[in-house]
Amino acid sequence: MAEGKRNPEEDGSEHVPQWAMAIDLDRCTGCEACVVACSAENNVPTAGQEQAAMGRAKHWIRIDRYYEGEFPNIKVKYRPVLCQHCDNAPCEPVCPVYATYQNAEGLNVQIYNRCIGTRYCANNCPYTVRFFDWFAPEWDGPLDLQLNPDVSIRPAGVVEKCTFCAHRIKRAKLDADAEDRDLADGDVQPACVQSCPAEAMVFGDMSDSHSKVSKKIESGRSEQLLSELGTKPRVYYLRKAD
Amino acid sequence: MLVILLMLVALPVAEAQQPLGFSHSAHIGKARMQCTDCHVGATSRDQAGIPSIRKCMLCHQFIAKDHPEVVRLAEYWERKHEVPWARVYGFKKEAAVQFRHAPHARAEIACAQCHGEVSTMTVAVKTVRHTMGTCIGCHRENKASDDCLACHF
Amino acid sequence: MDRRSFFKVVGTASGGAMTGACGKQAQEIIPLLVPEEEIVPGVEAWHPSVCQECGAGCGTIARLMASEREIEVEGELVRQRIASIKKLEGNPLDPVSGGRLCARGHAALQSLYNPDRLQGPMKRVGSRGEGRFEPVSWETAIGEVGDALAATVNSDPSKVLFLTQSRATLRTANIARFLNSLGAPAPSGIGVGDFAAETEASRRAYGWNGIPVYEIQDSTLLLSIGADFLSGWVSPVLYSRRYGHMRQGRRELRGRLIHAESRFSLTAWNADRWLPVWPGGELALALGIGHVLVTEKLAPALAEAPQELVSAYAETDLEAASSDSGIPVAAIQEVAADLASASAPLVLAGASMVRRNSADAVTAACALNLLLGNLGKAGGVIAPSVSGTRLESTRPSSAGWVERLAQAAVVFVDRVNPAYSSPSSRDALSGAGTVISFSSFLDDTSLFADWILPDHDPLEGTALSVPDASPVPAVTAAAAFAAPLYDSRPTETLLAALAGAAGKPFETLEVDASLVQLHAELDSGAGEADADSFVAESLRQGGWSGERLVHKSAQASQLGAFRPEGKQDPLVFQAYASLQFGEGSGANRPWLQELPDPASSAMWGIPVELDPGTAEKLGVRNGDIVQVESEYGSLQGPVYVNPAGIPGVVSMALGPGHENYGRYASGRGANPMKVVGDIRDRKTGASALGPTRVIVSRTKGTGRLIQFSREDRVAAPHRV
Amino acid sequence: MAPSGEPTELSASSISDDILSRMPRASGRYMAAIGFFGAVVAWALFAWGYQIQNGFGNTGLRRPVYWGFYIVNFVFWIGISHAGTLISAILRLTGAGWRKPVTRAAEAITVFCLMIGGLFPLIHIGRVWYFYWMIPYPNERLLWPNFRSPLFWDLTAILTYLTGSLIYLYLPLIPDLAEIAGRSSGKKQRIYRALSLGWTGSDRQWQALERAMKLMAMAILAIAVSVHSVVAYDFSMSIAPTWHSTIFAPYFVVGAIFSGIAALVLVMAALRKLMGLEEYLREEHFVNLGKLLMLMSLLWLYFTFSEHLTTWYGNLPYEMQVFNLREQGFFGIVFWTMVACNFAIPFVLLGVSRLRSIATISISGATVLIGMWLERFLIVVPTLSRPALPAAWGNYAPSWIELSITAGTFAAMALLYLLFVKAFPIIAIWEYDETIPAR
Repeated sequence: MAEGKRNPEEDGSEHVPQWAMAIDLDRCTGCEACVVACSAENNVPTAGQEQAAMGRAKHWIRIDRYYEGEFPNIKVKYRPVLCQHCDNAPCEPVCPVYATYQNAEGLNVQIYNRCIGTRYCANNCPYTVRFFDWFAPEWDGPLDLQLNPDVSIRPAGVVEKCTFCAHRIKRAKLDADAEDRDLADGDVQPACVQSCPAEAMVFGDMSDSHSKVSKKIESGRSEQLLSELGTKPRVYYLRKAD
Repeated sequence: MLVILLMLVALPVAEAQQPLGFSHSAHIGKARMQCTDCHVGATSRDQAGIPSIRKCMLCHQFIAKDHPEVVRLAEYWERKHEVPWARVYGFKKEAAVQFRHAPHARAEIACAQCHGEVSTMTVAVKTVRHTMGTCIGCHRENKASDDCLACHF
Repeated sequence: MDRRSFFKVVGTASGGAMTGACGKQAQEIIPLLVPEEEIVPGVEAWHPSVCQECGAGCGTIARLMASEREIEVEGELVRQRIASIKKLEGNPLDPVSGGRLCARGHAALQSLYNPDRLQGPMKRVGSRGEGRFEPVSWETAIGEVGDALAATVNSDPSKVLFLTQSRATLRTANIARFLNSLGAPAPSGIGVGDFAAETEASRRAYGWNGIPVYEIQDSTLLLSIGADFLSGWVSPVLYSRRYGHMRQGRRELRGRLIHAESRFSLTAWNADRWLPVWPGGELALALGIGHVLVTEKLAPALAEAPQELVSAYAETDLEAASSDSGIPVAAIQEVAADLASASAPLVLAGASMVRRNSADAVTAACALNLLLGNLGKAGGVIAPSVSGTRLESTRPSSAGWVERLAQAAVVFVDRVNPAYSSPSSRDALSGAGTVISFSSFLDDTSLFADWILPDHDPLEGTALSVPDASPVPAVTAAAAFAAPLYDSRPTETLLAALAGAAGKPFETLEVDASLVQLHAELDSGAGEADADSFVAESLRQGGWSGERLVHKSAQASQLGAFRPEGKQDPLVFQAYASLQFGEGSGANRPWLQELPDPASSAMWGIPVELDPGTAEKLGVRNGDIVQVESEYGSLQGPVYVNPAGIPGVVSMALGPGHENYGRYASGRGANPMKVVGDIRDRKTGASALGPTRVIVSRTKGTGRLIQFSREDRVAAPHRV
Repeated sequence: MAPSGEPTELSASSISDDILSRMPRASGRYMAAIGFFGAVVAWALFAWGYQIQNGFGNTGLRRPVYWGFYIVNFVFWIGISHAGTLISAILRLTGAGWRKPVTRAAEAITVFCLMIGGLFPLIHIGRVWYFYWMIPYPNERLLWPNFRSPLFWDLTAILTYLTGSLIYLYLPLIPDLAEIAGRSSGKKQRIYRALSLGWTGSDRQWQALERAMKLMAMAILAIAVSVHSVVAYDFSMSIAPTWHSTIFAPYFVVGAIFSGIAALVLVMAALRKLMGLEEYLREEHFVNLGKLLMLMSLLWLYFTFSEHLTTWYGNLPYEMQVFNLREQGFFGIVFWTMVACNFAIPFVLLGVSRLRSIATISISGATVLIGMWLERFLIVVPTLSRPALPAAWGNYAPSWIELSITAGTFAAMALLYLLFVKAFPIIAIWEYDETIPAR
């Protein structure tokens, strides 16, 4: 029975997972594997030299790094920054057409085809993780053979950002449905989490207290980025333990 | 004025021009085939799929070889070409719709609900408008998700 | 992708290699020869593969789905449905990658689908270096190259020079067989990242064959000297996984990391303490630490250590070691004391940046583990994989290839780019006899080739390799699963054809046969399986891995004498293999070009890294163009003032400065090897990356530094 | 009689004659001006088309400065629009007699500025062809705009304001239109007759007009204040550093009136010179407006001071990043230029009575317009350049597209005004009539 699907009538209601991510900064090495994995998974176009110089490069996940101190007592502080999928997201209320909102599973959703490109959300995101599509994306053939059919290619004039690999969540749910079972912890792994060589990232359902991500969040080292702004991010960072 | 407006709304979408006069009614009605015999993915995969010419030729090597359309089919087969079927239903790229067949089949949505009574058609004709209104109406009726993310990602 | 679903898809979709369907058989819409089940639209299939971006040999899995491409067949544009690779991921069954993958590994896809790939064999029509080629047929190419080869082999087979990577793979084994049948000398492994110093040190210090494997996940204090093991050294994915475990994988136990390197590398980022060693001072530092451990009797295994070693450490002058390495005496003493007091100390030794004395430096550092009694114990250092030794023995060495190049009558160039990595070899290349390149790209070296006979992309061919470092004996193997995009040929097959044409036929060792051999070698390791099912199972899982390594202690060590080296005066220049471009081959992948450089956040170009003091003296800021000049050559590039730069040390990553390497890399920046010059490790002959004395001057130019994040400092009250 | 400003020596009918005779003819000079401004506007339209066709990336906008010149211009033009209606309404409601030659010029400014300013949200968005998604209309998808978004409030407020302003401009035009109709013939007469909505000048009509004007004046005041408050909310509702300020709404309203008066002064000076309205637009009008301008300058200074003082004293790191950027380097120069333009220059020119003249008041108007544009620039760009996480900091420079469109809007303003003064009397004739006791 443990393998089988929960009966919604027995436990009252369908369980709605609450997706969250924990990033252990003590494990993270800053190797940027996640950055490339994300671009590959999500059809994030490269801007090219000219546009990159204009500040139009897109990285749904990036490594922010800051040097502290002076040589030789110098340290570098760094962390991967992606859409924090805030429970209290500043980007959401400002969109005039509801192109961005938080869904029942706690994902901060960006609906590309609804977006009219006011870029208000991008301004209001304190993490600056939203990217505008300045041009229609192009790939020099045959690089386009790599494009992931599970992820829509964003047209010019809309805002895009990390989705927590919503298409993978969808896929995992459909697979589970097809096999008539519940989603198990670890069934859903966003591309960044999956690639992370130091295994610094964990993704899962934070409403399930037994999930790996819940345990990380409750490890005592967890904190949220810019928590003082009250955005209530779904991405938890575990402090370096030094 | 109103008449023109109504005509514009009611104007059927231009029919896809098919390279061969394939008759759905002959296959489903007369030959008693199932939709999934050819569109094998319709109930189990993301995409229903258009059968390869190999599948056509499995039968038509033997059956109705003299039918003019089958003769034309055999010409493609001789040249080792697939039949360049034209798409009848589909979403525009900018709609960013990620449609999956399998969950709809699991929810026991009949093929005809979205594709019309294809069994009575010859060449498939678009009879159901696939607009967001169509989708969301059905979703709400069946208490399926009306989260935008259910389809757009 | 978890294990269960991995088995599920691999079980249904793998096994058969896809054949046919190259350009010529393309049909309108769908080529009939592709089995229908392989490319059902919207259905994914995962196939095991081997990453060949570096020698780590990570097992990967490739996600195959249907795609369409337009190609021209007999002047007609047709659509062709093909199975294309959508994504690469680590193979969860692989002991090296463990289902993880680094940035370069992901970007291997952009080599496969690179728009600048060569689509068929070509013959040079212009002069060497001019880059004018015309397409030829494979038959012509094989015939003519075979004739040239036959002439040389019949007169003086020693004039055949084969340049390839220094890796333990089935490919190098086949190259060895090819050369063997010709009676020609063994292939030369060239380029950065062949880890010759590590291999040599392993032999000298431990008596082992191959690069040692460090059990850092179980150590409590890790001292790494010279090895940037988190971003490119030997097996970055494996060591990153182990690093993560060392930090947070154990209950109540967090390992510490002290890192000594002449650059604030990614490993230095992560270190609790960074020892900024003067370039070339790694040997002095290792000897200094050894000196303290020995003279202050701190070393726990002093008694067991070889006398030769103990006296070498004892004779070291600590003051001199300190001044040569640039590390204060007090710091050396502290580190030694830390090592002595830690419950599981480990010294990880390497030469991410090869120096003139790297073999000595790595040996002296490796030998610290002898003092600590670290061999063959948990959290210590273990011998490399015992299986696959047959392949391991084919690892090409790097000695003497430059000298031979000038005299060579036939030169084969396989997956290396000497014109880039050793710019001084250009003259020899243009003077050499027949030069045959197997490159998929018109790169710096192919420009000098008479024939370019493009190989399959690594993702299109078969592969079998022994990982440079693996926790357990392992080989990674892959059958071909993606139809080749172009009219390329696998080099192994081509070599057999060429040898045949030259009248010296040999039989290529295939992956299957090689696995059968492995099965035969493993008397118990393979279990009950027969050879056929062993091969099938290995190909389905992406390779074979055995039980945990038997911990092995040192065999007879032959340390030899260490030759410390005085500190060169500033400014000195060093090149390094970067996280994104490796030894430079990653430069034609747009993802990697747009990947912010970890230190400088630079995209689409690599800056010259200066320390703040030097920058201030020169009056330059980020983006200003400087000229860097050594006795070997000069370059101009934009400055990045690295807040953690060692005063007087100028650093620059490899990757920029390809004269010809496709649209994304050509003519972008300057090649740091031009300034480094042709300097080598004295013991191994491996290309060194510095230090080279330079003069840096300011030019009038500015503004060529493109950064993703320009801000690298934060105001004090700010929390980030 | 108080210095109410009307040329008392002229009779009503001669005032009508005089004003109407000053409406420009289609002379060569007039047509050249129309052609010039028309060309600039056409160029700007081309630039906009280019941006739509070839991608938004042709602008200078970039991450993280997602809003740039377009939003600056939007706020600037919506600000100026307050010239108008607001000033004329205040003056009308307070019964300031000197308003009479000023009101229509002011009301026209409002309408044109709103038309121009209202275009900027369209120019600014990435997919202008879906602009209508912001409008609540029933649809089969059951999708609605987001009523919580300040941009939606903007749309509502601006459309309301534009409608109100048009009515407010139109109502007092009615008697004048009838007057023109009475003096012309043929097609022209028919047009003006139709436009005058059957105005006969009966007492009932006068009373109705008076009542409507009073009502509209009160309504427009409220709307005007709300419009610029909503524009301020675009910023202050966000959590971007220094935007999230409680005084932004009044600050913006004050700034809007300030720039509105400045624009009015400039427009009046131009009309006076070009149309020879020296007898109507006399020095006292300018002096009165100058005094208002001075008052607003002080108010502006007070708000600016309060805003900056609290930011600086509060010393919140995210805000200080923006503050420091704004007071130093390039933005520092812009900042002090703004202070000079908005305060120092006008204060000297207007405050020292010896210096006060039509010329100096006009100069003050010009500097205030420049200063207020810079103020909006300093509000929009530095904040966006310094988001909370320093790794995302960036900068911004406009491309030829933004510059062209910006230039085009100024040309559009001139063009619309030129066309307006050709078609309608720029001074409300009947307001003079009304004051003639004989009537």
